[in-house]
Amino acid sequence: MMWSPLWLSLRVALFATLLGLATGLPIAYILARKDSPWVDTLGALTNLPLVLPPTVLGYYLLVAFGYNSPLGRFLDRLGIPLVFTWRGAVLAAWMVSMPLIIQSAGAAFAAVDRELEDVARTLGESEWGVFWRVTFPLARPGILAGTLMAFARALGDFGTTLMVAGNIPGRTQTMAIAIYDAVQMGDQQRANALVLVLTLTALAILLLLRRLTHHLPGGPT
Amino acid sequence: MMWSPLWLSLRVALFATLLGLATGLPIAYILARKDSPWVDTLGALTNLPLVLPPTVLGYYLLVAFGYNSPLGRFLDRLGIPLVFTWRGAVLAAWMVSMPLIIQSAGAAFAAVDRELEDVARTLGESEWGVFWRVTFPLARPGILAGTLMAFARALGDFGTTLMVAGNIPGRTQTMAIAIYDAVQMGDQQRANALVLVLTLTALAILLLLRRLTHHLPGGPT
Amino acid sequence: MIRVELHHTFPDFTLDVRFTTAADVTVLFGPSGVGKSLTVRAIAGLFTPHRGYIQVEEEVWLDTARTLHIPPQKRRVGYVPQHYGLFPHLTVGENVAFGLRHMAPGERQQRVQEMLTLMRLEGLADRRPGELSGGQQQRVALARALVTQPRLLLLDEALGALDPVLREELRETVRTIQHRYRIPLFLITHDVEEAALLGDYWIVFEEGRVVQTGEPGEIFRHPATPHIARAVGMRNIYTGVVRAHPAAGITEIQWGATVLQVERGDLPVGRDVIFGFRPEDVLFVREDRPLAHAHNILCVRVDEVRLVGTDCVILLRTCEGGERIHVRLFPTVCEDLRIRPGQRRRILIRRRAIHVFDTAGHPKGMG
Amino acid sequence: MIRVELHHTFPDFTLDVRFTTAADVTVLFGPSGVGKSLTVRAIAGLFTPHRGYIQVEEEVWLDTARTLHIPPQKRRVGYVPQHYGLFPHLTVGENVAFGLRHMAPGERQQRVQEMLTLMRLEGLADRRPGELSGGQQQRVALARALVTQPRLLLLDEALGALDPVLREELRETVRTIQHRYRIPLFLITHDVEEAALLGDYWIVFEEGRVVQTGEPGEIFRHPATPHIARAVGMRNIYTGVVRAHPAAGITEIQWGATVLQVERGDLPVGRDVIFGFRPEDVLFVREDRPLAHAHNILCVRVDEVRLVGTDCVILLRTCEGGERIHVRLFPTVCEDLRIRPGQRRRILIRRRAIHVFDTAGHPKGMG
Amino acid sequence: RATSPQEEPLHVAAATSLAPTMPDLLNAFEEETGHRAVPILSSSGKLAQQITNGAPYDIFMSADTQYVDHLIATGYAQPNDRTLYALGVLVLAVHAPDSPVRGLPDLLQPDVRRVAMANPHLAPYGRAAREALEHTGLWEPLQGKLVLAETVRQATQFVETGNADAGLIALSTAQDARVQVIPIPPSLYTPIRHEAVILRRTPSRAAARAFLTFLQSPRAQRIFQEHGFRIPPPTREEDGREP
Ligand SMILES: Nc1ncnc2c1ncn2[C@@H]1O[C@H](COP(=O)(O)OP(=O)(O)OP(=O)(O)O)[C@@H](O)[C@H]1O
Ligand SMILES: Nc1ncnc2c1ncn2[C@@H]1O[C@H](COP(=O)(O)OP(=O)(O)OP(=O)(O)O)[C@@H](O)[C@H]1O
Ligand SMILES: [Mg+2]
Ligand SMILES: [Mg+2]
Repeated sequence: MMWSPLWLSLRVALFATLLGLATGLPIAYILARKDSPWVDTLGALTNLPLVLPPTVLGYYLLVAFGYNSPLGRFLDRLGIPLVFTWRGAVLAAWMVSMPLIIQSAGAAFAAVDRELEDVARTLGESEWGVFWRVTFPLARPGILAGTLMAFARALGDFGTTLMVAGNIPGRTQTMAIAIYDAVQMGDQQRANALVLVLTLTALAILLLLRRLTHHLPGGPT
Repeated sequence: MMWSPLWLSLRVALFATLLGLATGLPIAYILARKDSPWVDTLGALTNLPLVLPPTVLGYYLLVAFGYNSPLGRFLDRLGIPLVFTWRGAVLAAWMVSMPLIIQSAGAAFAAVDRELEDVARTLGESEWGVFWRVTFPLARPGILAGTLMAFARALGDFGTTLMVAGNIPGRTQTMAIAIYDAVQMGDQQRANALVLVLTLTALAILLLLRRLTHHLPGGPT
Repeated sequence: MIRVELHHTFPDFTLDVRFTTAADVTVLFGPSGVGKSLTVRAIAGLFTPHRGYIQVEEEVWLDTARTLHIPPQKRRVGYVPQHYGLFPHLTVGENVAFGLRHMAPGERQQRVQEMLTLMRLEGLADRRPGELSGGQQQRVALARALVTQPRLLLLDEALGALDPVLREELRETVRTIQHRYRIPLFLITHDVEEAALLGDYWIVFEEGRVVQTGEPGEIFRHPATPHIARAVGMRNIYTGVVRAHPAAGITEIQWGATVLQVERGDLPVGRDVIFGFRPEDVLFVREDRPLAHAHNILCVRVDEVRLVGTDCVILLRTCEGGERIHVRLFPTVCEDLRIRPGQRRRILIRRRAIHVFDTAGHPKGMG
Repeated sequence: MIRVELHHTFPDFTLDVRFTTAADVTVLFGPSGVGKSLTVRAIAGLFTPHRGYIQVEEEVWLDTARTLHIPPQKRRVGYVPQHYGLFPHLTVGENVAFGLRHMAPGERQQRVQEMLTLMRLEGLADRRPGELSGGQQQRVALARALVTQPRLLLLDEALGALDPVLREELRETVRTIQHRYRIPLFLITHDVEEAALLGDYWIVFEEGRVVQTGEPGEIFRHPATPHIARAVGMRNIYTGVVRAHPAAGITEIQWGATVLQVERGDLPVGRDVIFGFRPEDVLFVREDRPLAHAHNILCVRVDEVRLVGTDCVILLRTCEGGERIHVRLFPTVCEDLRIRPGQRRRILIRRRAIHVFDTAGHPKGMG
Repeated sequence: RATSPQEEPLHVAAATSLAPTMPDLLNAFEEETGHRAVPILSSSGKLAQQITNGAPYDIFMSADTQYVDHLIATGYAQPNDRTLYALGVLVLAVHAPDSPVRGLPDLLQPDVRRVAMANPHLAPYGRAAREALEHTGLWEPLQGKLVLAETVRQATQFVETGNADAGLIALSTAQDARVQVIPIPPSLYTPIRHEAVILRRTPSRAAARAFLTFLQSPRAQRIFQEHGFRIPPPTREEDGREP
């Protein structure tokens, strides 16, 4: 009753963070490198999921990806419905955490010395390779900070997830929802126990991630 | 009925962000500069407000600062009760948004060239001055990204605020809560209007902030 | 054969450069902020001018008229920027191996090792650039550029921060590699000696334009402007007026109270001229020997005798007019001649040692 | 009077430095990675060694024995690091004004303006460092350090990236300011000429230690090690064996098939010695004149004659043994002597021009 | 009976299931008594937690009796200050007009993939829905289809947006949603007793009393009925007071 939500939470947060990186890094890169009013507006827009109350964001997602929407029906026909599944929880967590990756990574990309990228180009490295072998590792501290925040936020999301994924014990009940339940039921002991498990797990993972990347090439030495 | 929550939201978000900067920047600086397991743990701990579901965080804040706690009673006697006042909303928004400042600013501080700080020292600048005249402006893009995220998050916070400050129209009803209310009442039109106002305001402010700091010394040129 | 034409306008700087070189080592020479680095970056493909044309052997790398722009990746140039541009997140070994990723690991390892040895960087392969001294950093940057066997090597002040012994060795190394693989080399340097030693062909910049090109010996002998003259060590530069033509191909210049003969026949009488001679082209006339001829002998007073490194530098003033003249001798010669401050001596400046500038007007930065 | 004692161990480098200087301009000289920058940073208070003592005039700035450490803010040194350390977020004017914040705005403005003019940076006050050329950046860094009228000026290769004319002017400027305000100056440079021209006192580093101190002339004449010798241009360095003492204060050294006399009296017969002489101390003997004496005359073959900038460099080999000898002459002398590759000539190396090193063992980096 | 306009309005903490009802109710209250009142909407559980931590509310309109019991037991309210004002009505709601669902047993049809209801641990309507399903023997078979929402309002949104094919929700929330309503016999679940209570800390006891009285007035009862509640018969109310 305690471990199933924990595993689900970790899985959801992991997928959401990976998805956030996959989508957020390209956006962050564009934000950092292109200087135009349009790009600035895009940058501000990416903050919007932070501004909307999670339940409201969840409601919009529900409408957009639900069974009444063409998109939702299409996904359903593909056999990967989103709402009321753990994938829905990933969608929700992804939406609320991606802005954190975009902003952090964007600032980090902007700070990378362009001359180093130039040198890599003269060494024959493709633009793709320049990104992965120079820009990315140099921006790593900022990206890491963003990733840690996104992971934490994804772990902790509750309002959006509940709206999109519902609360199906064993299927979509994440740790955050379980804690909420316990608190609302007045089961303070259980709530405290769950909070303890969640925070300790989160702490351990955050510390581990930080340690790991510290000792990678490119980490602070 | 629409403007009062908006102003309240802006005021709360502004105070929360300022408070977040005041408390988050020193922590970020320490995180970036001291290398020890303790500091690393502190760094991971600062992410915790992100991990906890907002309502649960709000519940803990309510218990800690409520009238049943010594702290709450003390604040009440001083004439500055927190819970169920707009100050409580600030407290809530501050808690959920500060981690974003800490992480972003921390990564930015870590990336500042120490040699420049050294040069400033030889030019007679005190440690305080070195921070404000060199470290801070050089870390500004990262700090700005964190501040924008924090402001957006503070604007959008709902779960924590609702718990700590209640939903008292004209007193603690922020925009996020008003939107939630409208959705609860099934008044979708009003909800959409409120969302539009909130997002447009947020967009305008985020863009303005970005533009302003762009043209400050130290901004990207 | 490399042909470069660049035109670009910044708000307060205009680059307008045009040159062709077929030399093994081409030196870009000139004051600070005149566009040398920009030119090199354009050749590397890292800076695209508003208008321009770059051709290397048969290949056209840039032709803005045809909107042709070969990306830097395809140009295969070795580029060492002014601050070396080492990757701070990679070790020395990884930095050097950066451009060899398509090579088999074993071969790559071997090539890197060879290059590290050649550059005297053995034992530093696992350090990060931040843990190296300035000179070590510079050698890593050189190694990284050379190891890929580029078609063209562009060094932006890449030999500056080295101690003389190492620099000399590295010069030899660069020359050797350059000869072995026949890689044309572009070198930006402020060190005249280095430019003279390494450069086969000089391109001299001033304020965004090329003001002189040629072999270094030619530029040393016939600098196009007083500024170039001073840069290549022609310290004695003055203004005078053409006085007469005592013989064919000989011109007399009135210089204050003195008259000097120069080997020129094309200067109209009355024309203001700027002329100069090198400090080592001044000869002291022995008082005990008869004079072979009477012209270009000047009476001077010795102001100061300084031992500057491997040279003896003597500051003189002409007896009439008090014009200052710099003389450079070997320390041993200096001692032999027993030159002491306060003495009155006679000097000879040979006719063919005096260079008359074709530029008119006031000599810039005149000594 | 400045006294410096530093001891610090890194995993693979040990700094162990001890010197005293009272000179106006002290030059730190030596190969790459030997601790020059570290020493300067320690003087600035930016690097605290494990053990150390630093005293400037009456003030003690560092005494690890008494855990005394005056912070850099209180030391009032002007520091220009190797890559200039300009504040990228400030304009040139703001960079220069950085250390003057406690001054009235009007006065500050004036001081900054004066300094910008002095450094030939007029018109650049509103640019950002990123928009400057390398040499312009360097002058801004110098201006920023000088404008605060520091007690001590520390320049870590601060005159490197300048063109010769500007560098010479800046040297003069530095010297002027240094004289006017009597600011002692520490200078790291790899340029021997610059070190000789500006430095009153040299501190020569090797591998983290001080291996020689003294006036530059002394170091040029009597370098302590073959490495220093090469750095100061003594290109001809060889090994030999002490053979005999033909007279008091004269020693004969067997050098391959040749015998050379040197002015030393303290070398035991049979001892292996390293000796050297400068390329400009080799004299060509005119075949048409009688010899004044018979010793130290060598038969040589001319290998190569090169015009290198302001010098004529001649490479010779001894007729017996084939040892390589570098000779440096002024181009005019070179022409007068009509030296051509392939000739067989005779040279004279004067006794007192030959320096015998006191170090034993194999000469490092021998030519 | 009129009070000065600058008097603090009554703060009425109300369960979210009352959200659509509150504007009408409070307007009527003001018309009748001259007292102004503002609603504070949240789930009953959250409101109770806030009250025990000092929330400055005057009245608590719960969707349940349990939280009221708790507040009285812990001294935040007095037993005489409570009143039963309405009974909640549980209905079956479907999204599509052409839905084959006519009653609870139809939920087992394979076309019905998801059934929304409020979390029985948190919401009174959730508890009622569970009881109704248990009584009809559908609780176990429906397990794989049930989606639990935080509040009954959210469950309604699930149906309204078509993400759930059917839902067991409150009539009060179903009324102004675009759903088809199918009644559920009230005998299938324990009555959902909406109780209100005056909070002891209130500085406006008189107005609060007036509000409680107003809740029993015909006009108030009409408003509740209009919004999908049932009016408790007076006798049943007495029964309910003594468990
Ligand atoms: N992005 C830019 N915006 C404006 N001006 C620029 C920019 N980049 C370069 N410049 C100007 O172009 C001129 C040439 O710069 P460049 O770096 O090529 O000089 P340089 O000849 O290499 O000088 P140095 O020897 O000092 O390195 C300088 O005056 C510089 O101020
Ligand atoms: N943080 C560090 N960790 C390890 N080794 C270091 C560190 N800092 C400096 N060193 C080592 O100390 C030595 C001296 O460095 P320093 O920068 O003083 O050299 P330098 O004499 O200034 O050389 P250069 O002329 O090339 O600038 C170098 O070998 C360098 O590798
Ligand atoms: Mg340059
Ligand atoms: Mg150094």
